[in-house]
Amino acid sequence: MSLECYIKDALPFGHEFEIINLQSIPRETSPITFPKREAEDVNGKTVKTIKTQHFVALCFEEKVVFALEIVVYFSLNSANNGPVERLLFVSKADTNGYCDLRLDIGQITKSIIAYILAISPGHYLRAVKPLIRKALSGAKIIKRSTSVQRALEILSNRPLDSKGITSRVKIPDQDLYVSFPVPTEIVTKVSLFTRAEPQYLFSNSSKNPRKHVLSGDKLLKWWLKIVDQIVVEDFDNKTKATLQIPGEEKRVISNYLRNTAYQNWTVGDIFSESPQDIALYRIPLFPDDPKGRFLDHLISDGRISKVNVLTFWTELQARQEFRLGSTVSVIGVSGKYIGRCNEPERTDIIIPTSKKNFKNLKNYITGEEYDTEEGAEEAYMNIRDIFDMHYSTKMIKVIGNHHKIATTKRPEINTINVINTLSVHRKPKS
Amino acid sequence: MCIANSVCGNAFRGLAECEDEMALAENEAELYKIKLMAPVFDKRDKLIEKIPFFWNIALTQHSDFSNYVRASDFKYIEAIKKIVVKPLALEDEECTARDFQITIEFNEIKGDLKAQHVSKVFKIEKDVSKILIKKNRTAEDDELDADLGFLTSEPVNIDWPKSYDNINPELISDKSTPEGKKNYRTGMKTFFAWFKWTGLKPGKEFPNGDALANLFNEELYPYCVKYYTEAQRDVMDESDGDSEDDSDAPLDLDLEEVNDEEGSDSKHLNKKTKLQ
Amino acid sequence: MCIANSVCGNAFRGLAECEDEMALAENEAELYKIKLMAPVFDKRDKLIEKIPFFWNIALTQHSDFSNYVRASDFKYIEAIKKIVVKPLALEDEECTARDFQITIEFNEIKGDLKAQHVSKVFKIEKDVSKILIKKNRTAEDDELDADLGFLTSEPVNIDWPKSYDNINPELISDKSTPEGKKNYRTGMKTFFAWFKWTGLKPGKEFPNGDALANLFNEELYPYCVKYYTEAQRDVMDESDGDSEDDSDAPLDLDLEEVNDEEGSDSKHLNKKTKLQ
Repeated sequence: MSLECYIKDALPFGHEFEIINLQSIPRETSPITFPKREAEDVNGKTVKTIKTQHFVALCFEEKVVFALEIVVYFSLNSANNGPVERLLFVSKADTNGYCDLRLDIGQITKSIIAYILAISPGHYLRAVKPLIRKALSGAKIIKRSTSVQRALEILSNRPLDSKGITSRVKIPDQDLYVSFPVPTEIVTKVSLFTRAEPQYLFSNSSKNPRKHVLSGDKLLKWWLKIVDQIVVEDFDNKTKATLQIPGEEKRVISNYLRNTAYQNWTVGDIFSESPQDIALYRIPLFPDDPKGRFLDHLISDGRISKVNVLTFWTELQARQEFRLGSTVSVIGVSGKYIGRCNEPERTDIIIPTSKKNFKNLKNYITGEEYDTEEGAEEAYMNIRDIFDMHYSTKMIKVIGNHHKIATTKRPEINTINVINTLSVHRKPKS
Repeated sequence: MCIANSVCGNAFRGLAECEDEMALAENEAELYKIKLMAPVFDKRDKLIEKIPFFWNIALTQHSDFSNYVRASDFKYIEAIKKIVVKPLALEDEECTARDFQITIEFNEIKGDLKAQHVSKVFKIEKDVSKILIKKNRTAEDDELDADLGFLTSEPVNIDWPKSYDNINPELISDKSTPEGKKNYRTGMKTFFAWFKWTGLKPGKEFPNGDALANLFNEELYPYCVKYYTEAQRDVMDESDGDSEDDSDAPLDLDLEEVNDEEGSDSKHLNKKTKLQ
Repeated sequence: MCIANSVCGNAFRGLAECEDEMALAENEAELYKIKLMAPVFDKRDKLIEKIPFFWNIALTQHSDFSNYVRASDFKYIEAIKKIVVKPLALEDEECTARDFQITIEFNEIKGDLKAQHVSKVFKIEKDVSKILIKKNRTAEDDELDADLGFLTSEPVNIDWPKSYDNINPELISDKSTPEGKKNYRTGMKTFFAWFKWTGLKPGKEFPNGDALANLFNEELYPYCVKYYTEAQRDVMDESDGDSEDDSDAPLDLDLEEVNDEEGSDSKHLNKKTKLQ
């Protein structure tokens, strides 16, 4: 089932949307939790971690209006045929307020998470870029370590095509990628952090008066509802679902869980079995994760190998970045996924040929400035043109099928875009 | 070692002199390098002309270039036949090592773009009173620009492609309607609008025109062959060391250290990066 | 424009020649600059000696320096009286512009550190067979190092401070006990261990010794006066654009773009690699 099928039931009936569905090449990366020494073999490489980034953006009336970023990790333990874990880390989700139609962002978000949960593990494990690629044989191959002079020498013996590209050497996939057998038993985890922020993905979009920024408390409840639905729909009833609010009393946290549809919500996290576990070996670290700075601090304190999970959350809360904001929470799901399983069509997801290209494409959206509508329009036009020119493809069109949302246009808000300065154009931040 | 204050005072004054002398020496060394490189660049320019789509391939490969222009511009980037960056100091002794001229030659695209070549001169200016739009500028911006200098340029004419007629700022007559405004602003962000950039009207002209000019001068032109060969690699998904982001860096802890060391003040963790 | 392959082939071969010529020209320009700067640096060295705690203040100010040494080393950084970096090419025509010597002079700390001055030579090597410990190195590392060269150095003697007796690698006799191992490893990470760094035993000597040497050569020595004055600013909380550390950026839970997206042109070098 394509993303279109998942998302259309979350979009207002009869309206046309376009979606941008990007994925990075799955690649082996370092473990997200610090490997415990005993659990290691001599090389310390027992656990294989495979990381894949997803980036989905929704466009309406030639504007980018919503985007969601999810990172999928597979942790394969080759030592003792140990457990295989699949972790969906929902890293960023954001709107910019430039959609003239009322959207049910919660349902849209849920449908995208459900779509990614349904992608078959084989899709991620079939061709993985290894951490260290074995040396490629053949002196005539141009690769990163080939000097410019040598590359030119090799190029001088190759024909060029009509766009000036030389005929590349065909390197068999098995020389570039490794594949892992699709495991039969998988523990599926979903993890996300909630904290109210003026903007996550659309820089300066908080300056748009029509953007609705939730308080920390409301944001937590909003996410909790989404995750609650996902657990009910796609996980078996022995699944662990947890909520942690660093530094908050258990009683207060429990209050948030009173109205959930799923019965087994508990206060805590999905990473540790006991609050006495050493945090270092349990709590994963994600891209741009401020917990890294906290671990840094524990290292210079010389306490890194002693701090347990309970102390970790308590002290983390005391850190400035957690204290200043409103409610910050950690939501987790861990259990057996029983939902649908799909092999995505090649036309459904765009997988750029390198991590760099993935980032460049994404940057057309996240690198824009969204203080005015222009940013949302520019992002749309640029992606449309790049898709056309460099990927020979188009965004996927979706017609909404959700009847419940009122589809009335929002009242016009009196002239919001009278600013006549040109916004900074995707200038890379230095 | 100075104990009396006056001794130190003299030392500081001496250091200020040294800084000036170093700046002069740097400029002289730059000029020397410019002269040394010039014949090699000339030779290279001629060879590059023989390689089809060289500039399109090199510019597309650079990870930053696309941040400065619109995606639709790549159609016209493809038509670029030649790019030459020349330091002005090569012909004019009065110029500093930081002034330069960029010449870009376009092939014809039938029915859309005229064959043309356009030269644009960029010079360092220190007189901040020349900046016409002061909005959004702080006194500190002025101080820094007056001290370090800022890039400026004369506007030059370029024939826009036909397909851009609706966003070509010179053809838009209704700059007051929302549609007209929007088109005007879109046009101002294309590569073609850059040729009119002056550096004196921040917010009212092509955005970050100085950074794009510097990109040509410091990276795209000198290292174009490197970018070109990178784009022709057989292995497409290799990361490029430095240009890689840190998010895949290993948890940079010394295993043994973590396990062995008790309460030390060891700081051997990669500080730059967060762990993973 | 070449259509027949042979025309292009010749153009590519010509470009390879240009790359070689550019490398030679760059080296020559570097040598010229080195000679031009030498008298200014000599003059500056003499002035700096007159300013008390100059090096302690400058080194402490640099945002990266402290990542390379242990916090306890700063007691001895304070005792540094003089630092001089000299390009070897000034005295030896055979050397490239990339080879240099660092001389550090320490004041005495009564009962702890001897007054001494130590010189350490750093040279670019391209023969990867000299690297004695190949563990954790890939064939690609070898190819890149053989092409671009890597920094090496002869070990030199330095008298360690008395307070470091328990971690001084040369005084530790029981390298097999956990306690002994730990002390040994701690000692290997102090600034004093850097003087024995060779670049040929990765994982078995002072970590990132090359990066620290380059830091002295490319930043700490040439721009020391800048760091010194920065440290003396009256307004203490101003940020420094580039040199700003990411960790001072607003902190979010994964919310902000931090630098994930624009790693490409970031000048932040990921200095520390894996410690072993």
